[in-house]
Amino acid sequence: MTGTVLTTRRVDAYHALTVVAPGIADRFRPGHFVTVAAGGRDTSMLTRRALTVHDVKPDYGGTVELVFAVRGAGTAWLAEVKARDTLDLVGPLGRPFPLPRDPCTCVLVGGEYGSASLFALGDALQTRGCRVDFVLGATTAERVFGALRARRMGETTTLTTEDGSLGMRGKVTDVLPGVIADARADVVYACGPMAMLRGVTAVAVEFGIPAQVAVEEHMACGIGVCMTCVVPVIGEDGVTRMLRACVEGPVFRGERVRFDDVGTIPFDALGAPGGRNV
Amino acid sequence: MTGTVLTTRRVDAYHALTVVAPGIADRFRPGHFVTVAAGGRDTSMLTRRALTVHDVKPDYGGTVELVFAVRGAGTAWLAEVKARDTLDLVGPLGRPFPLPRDPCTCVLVGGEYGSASLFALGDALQTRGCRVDFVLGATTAERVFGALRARRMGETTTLTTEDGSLGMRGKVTDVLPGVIADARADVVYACGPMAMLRGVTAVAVEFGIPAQVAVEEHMACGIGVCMTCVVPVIGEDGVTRMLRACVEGPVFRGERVRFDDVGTIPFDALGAPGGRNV
Amino acid sequence: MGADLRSYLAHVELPNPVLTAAGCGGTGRELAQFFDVARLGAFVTRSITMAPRAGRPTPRMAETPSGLLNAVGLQGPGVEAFLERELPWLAERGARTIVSVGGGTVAEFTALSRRLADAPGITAVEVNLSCPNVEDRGRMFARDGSAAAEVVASVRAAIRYDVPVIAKLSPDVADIVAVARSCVDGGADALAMINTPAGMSIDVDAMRPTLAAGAGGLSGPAVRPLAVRCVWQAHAALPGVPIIGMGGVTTGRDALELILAGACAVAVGTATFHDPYACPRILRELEELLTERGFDRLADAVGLAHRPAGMGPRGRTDLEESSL
Amino acid sequence: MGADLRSYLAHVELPNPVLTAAGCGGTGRELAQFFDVARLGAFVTRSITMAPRAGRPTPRMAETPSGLLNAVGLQGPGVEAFLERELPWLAERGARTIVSVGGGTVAEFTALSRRLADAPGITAVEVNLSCPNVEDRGRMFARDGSAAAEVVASVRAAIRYDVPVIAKLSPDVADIVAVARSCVDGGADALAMINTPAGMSIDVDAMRPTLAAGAGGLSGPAVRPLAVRCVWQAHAALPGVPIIGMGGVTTGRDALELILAGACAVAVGTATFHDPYACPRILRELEELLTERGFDRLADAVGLAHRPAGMGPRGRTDLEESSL
Ligand SMILES: Cc1cc2nc3c(=O)[nH]c(=O)nc-3n(C[C@H](O)[C@H](O)[C@H](O)COP(=O)(O)OP(=O)(O)OC[C@H]3O[C@@H](n4cnc5c(N)ncnc54)[C@H](O)[C@@H]3O)c2cc1C
Ligand SMILES: Cc1cc2nc3c(=O)[nH]c(=O)nc-3n(C[C@H](O)[C@H](O)[C@H](O)COP(=O)(O)OP(=O)(O)OC[C@H]3O[C@@H](n4cnc5c(N)ncnc54)[C@H](O)[C@@H]3O)c2cc1C
Ligand SMILES: Cc1cc2nc3c(=O)[nH]c(=O)nc-3n(C[C@H](O)[C@H](O)[C@H](O)COP(=O)(O)O)c2cc1C
Ligand SMILES: Cc1cc2nc3c(=O)[nH]c(=O)nc-3n(C[C@H](O)[C@H](O)[C@H](O)COP(=O)(O)O)c2cc1C
Ligand code: FES
Ligand code: FES
Repeated sequence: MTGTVLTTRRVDAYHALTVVAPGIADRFRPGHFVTVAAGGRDTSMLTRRALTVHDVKPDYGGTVELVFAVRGAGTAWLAEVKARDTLDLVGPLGRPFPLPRDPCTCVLVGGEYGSASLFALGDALQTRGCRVDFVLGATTAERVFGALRARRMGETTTLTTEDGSLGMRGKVTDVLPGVIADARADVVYACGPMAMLRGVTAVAVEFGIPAQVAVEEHMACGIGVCMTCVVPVIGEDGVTRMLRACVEGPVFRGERVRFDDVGTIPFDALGAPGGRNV
Repeated sequence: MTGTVLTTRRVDAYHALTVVAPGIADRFRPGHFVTVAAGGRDTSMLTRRALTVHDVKPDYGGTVELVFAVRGAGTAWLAEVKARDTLDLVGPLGRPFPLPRDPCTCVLVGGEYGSASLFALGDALQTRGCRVDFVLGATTAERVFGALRARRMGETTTLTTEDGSLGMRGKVTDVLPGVIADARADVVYACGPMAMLRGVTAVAVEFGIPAQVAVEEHMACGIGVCMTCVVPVIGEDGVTRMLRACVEGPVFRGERVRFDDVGTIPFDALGAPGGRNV
Repeated sequence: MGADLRSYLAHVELPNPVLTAAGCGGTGRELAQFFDVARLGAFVTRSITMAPRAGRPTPRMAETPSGLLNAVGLQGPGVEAFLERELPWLAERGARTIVSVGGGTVAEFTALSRRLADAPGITAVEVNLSCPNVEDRGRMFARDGSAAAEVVASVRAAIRYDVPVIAKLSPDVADIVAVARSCVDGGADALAMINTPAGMSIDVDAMRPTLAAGAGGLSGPAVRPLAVRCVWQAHAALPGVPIIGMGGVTTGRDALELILAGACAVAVGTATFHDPYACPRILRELEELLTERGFDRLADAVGLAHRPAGMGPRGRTDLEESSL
Repeated sequence: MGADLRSYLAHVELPNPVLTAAGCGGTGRELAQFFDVARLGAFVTRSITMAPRAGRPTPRMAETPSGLLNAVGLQGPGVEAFLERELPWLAERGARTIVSVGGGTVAEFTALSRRLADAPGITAVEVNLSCPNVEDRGRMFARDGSAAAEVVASVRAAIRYDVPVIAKLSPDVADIVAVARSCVDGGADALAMINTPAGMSIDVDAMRPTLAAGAGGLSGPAVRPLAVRCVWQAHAALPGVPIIGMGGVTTGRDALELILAGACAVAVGTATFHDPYACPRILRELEELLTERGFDRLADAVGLAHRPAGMGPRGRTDLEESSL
């Protein structure tokens, strides 16, 4: 699963890599992610880095584009990758965004690099005849990803930045109710930081419409075997379980994710300590 | 102590790197070595690799040339270094070859990449009016390093390979007595595998002339602080001590090195177990 | 013709020596997308507990130099769900299954073992002794030879005689051989080592432990030297006891290192997180290395590095190391 | 204005918290070519023994993933030569010297300490408890709390009351806190941790152990999670006892990690092999990190990661952690 890097570029605060990976491009659906090996041979970094697939193109049998911010050593290494280098990828991984059966109106909300996963989704929705409206936000202008593309693609596009350097000053959740109301939206899709997903879900619940959110938790494997990426999610049966974001997510129904309890084991979760367990 | 790589090339079985390192080139004397950090940032390889300085040139303020064979992960990494990359070097290290005060006749013996350290030495000796003869050997032709240069520089040059693919079939020690006798040599200088150094020393002892040998032991620091690179050496006082090849060597008087006991603690060494020690 | 790769855990024959490490192969289904789990020497389950367990809060992982810290806390659905949904699937797929068991008291281990006793399709039971003993202020069983032996004996008593019981040990004890010996005396048919030593990482920006649980278990190549040492010591002291070696195996060379130290089988954990195909790849690499070195049988390589200095590379073969 | 970097080992003040680790700074002369050893918080010697020692045969080192195995075997010239040639040189250079001592019996530690008792220029004595106890089948003192305490008490009794005695511990025990507590009860004024856990590497081509000695001690970033955990546990249990943290420190961030876990000083070993300037570089990096985080005093950062969840980043400062 090694692919050759075709192009690298900077997009504001982000780095973008296009990699030839037909096996991944073929099976891609919006919301999928891949994991990338960082550091090369003899590296001291053992775990792969999860990155959402931003785009796939048919060139060279199939390419995937990844967009990322430098955070620690792994993404710093990735930022130095050059065209013609090879990259070791595993994917596509995760459960993609579910698409509505019938045409409807969808608001797509992205925070920071989270917007990256929304354009392929927007395409797929529009192909099915859906109306798509975008709300993209970040702390500051150069961290808002994909504003231009959103403007071309969306019925409306609303931008927010916390410092007011682009669009409205504030958070996506400040403008979301207005957008939902104006568009008479049927569903919200969101990808971004946990705090944003919680806020978006709260708004959707208020409007009584479903939210499909793609969560982010620390992942060691990305393929469902290590159990490190769990999130408390309420099942159909009303029971909270610690579900793996990598295989049971990253996309969950927002109302089912217990955002307030992320980073804890809710006392009423299946198998929570204090029950009749070990 | 980072230097920019100027050129990389293959020389038969070896790789050669020229690195801009004025601070090292300035202080270089024949027999010095440097240590190189392998693997780059975030590498899992903690220890530097010791490499003899083959040559220094005044270009760009001072360059050093290193010649090496790929052995394990570190040298494999070094073999992939490209021009304009930076390399992290420490040096010059070790005690260089002592030069005779008065002009005399010197036989320079090199095994495998060990020859690399002999040409700068030959230059220095010739500058002092010494006669220089070379004996270079290896297992096979492409592992004999520097035959051409030896031929240009040496009064005579004798080559040996174990498979007979270049020069005489056999080992350097097979031809050395003849070369010493013909040249009426006053001193032998040698660099190469331990077994060769032992043989060369035995020949020199037979002729009653001194041998200056540069030994190789596993090194973790190269600067004298870790005590991993020790060799049993007999002191002026007749007492055997475990001396550090990196700072007390790598050049020792051959007769003083207890080659048969390398890889052991001779029972009569200072502080050997079984004495009155801990 | 490749070497004969069969490996024996007591009298149980495995077709090859490469296993998943407990807790690192999910339920088996996840890996089956990448390779056929029946190609493993055996599939080792995560540690199964009596009741469902939600595990520890997140973050549960932290990367360290050549290592991984984890604090998953044995999340799992409990033994009933395991027997209903996981074990049958593994059996169907033709995988040999080694069931890892975890508990907080001897009584719990006993109950769990009884529940497993009649289940079909169990190749061996591995006892995860790195569980906190709730009756001894949370001290791990593996840290105390007699507590470990008691657990092993209770499992051994409950499990059918022809199903080997494997004691899985931690390296962070003063004397691994003493603990290993206690476990064998307690009835262990084989040993598995090493489980993860306790480690910790602190986020210097947040100025707090990186893991929600504070401490975690360290795995990956960083701990391989500890694993090799433990396997070596246990094999030297107890040459007749089969050892499953693990800790930082990422290549066939790493697997061979543990085998030469005395392991007759090798488990792969953290490496699978990086390379889902790690197990079959390592098996292939190991086979090549054995063939290159002229081994006809894996068994001839087991513990070979113990041969006295001066003996040739194959000096050990006539010692019947293979009779494990 | 940078932070106040002074560090205290009991009542002894060090100008900064960065030390060399025992056995990793030679005699001091070797490092002096690269930087002024008086700039160190203190120079820690290799472990000095009564008689000269030739150490172990070569190879003495093996590289492992993010780690280094060594089996040097305390090579050194013995205490007489040390007092004659090494200590005076360090004193002349203005270095504060912590003398590490090693021995095989309590009597030997006693004799060695007596010999050191009158020597001028000793800032503290560090007791290397990872020495094999020849009277207990070579078991390391550090593996047994009471043996460790006995050694510490014997050294404490011989050394002048105003020279702190530091007990240096190994991580490969079941309960580091128990050993630490024994040492403190035995009279240790401070703790140093961690010494190298026992590890091993096998050359899969030669099919023999890579080190001539077979096993060796594992150091470097690979062991840092063990070091952080040990420091954390010891600081939690014995908050008043100064701890010198070490194990895989290669950057200021690594040093800060140990400090946040509870170390009031940090020693640098293996990193110096890679970067001869490691100690002064790490000190500089640490100072920057402290300043960035708004610390006025190093002491305020010591053990800060222990503050209860929910407290702000500086929640610990009023606990007088600095009174160490
Ligand atoms: C499903 C998913 C999709 C993602 N998509 C993107 C994307 O498109 N663009 C982007 O910039 N980032 C994305 N992230 C976050 C990205 O994975 C982390 O920023 C990255 O792993 C950090 O690695 P590092 O080496 O820079 O940091 P380090 O702190 O050095 O990472 C150390 C370890 O922690 C893990 N880790 C640290 N932070 C995170 C995190 N937030 N999520 C998961 N693992 C983490 C790393 O994988 C690594 O194993 C995604 C995360 C997930 C889970
Ligand atoms: C003074 C001196 C000068 C040298 N000059 C040259 C030279 O000019 N050209 C050349 O090709 N080689 C030279 N060597 C040998 C060279 O250092 C080793 O080949 C190299 O370190 C192997 O590194 P590796 O990563 O390829 O092997 P690995 O086996 O991965 O190395 C593992 C560790 O062992 C050490 N090590 C392994 N073999 C040796 C060895 N023979 N000597 C010292 N350390 C070793 C490495 O430094 C590293 O720390 C010299 C050695 C010494 C001591
Ligand atoms: C995420 C994770 C979960 C683990 N879960 C278990 C477990 O449930 N039971 C157990 O005995 N060991 C468990 N282990 C330990 C491994 O089985 C193995 O002993 C250890 O990780 C060393 O091997 P490695 O370096 O190949 O990962 C776990 C390890 C990891 C990394
Ligand atoms: C080559 C070498 C020699 C050592 N010698 C000693 C010693 O003489 N006495 C001692 O107490 N510790 C000794 N140590 C252990 C170190 O002082 C330190 O505890 C350990 O290496 C962990 O720190 P590090 O990872 O920074 O190297 C030695 C370590 C190495 C690598
Ligand atoms: S990342 Fe391993 S289970 Fe999700
Ligand atoms: S290599 Fe460290 S002392 Fe010689």
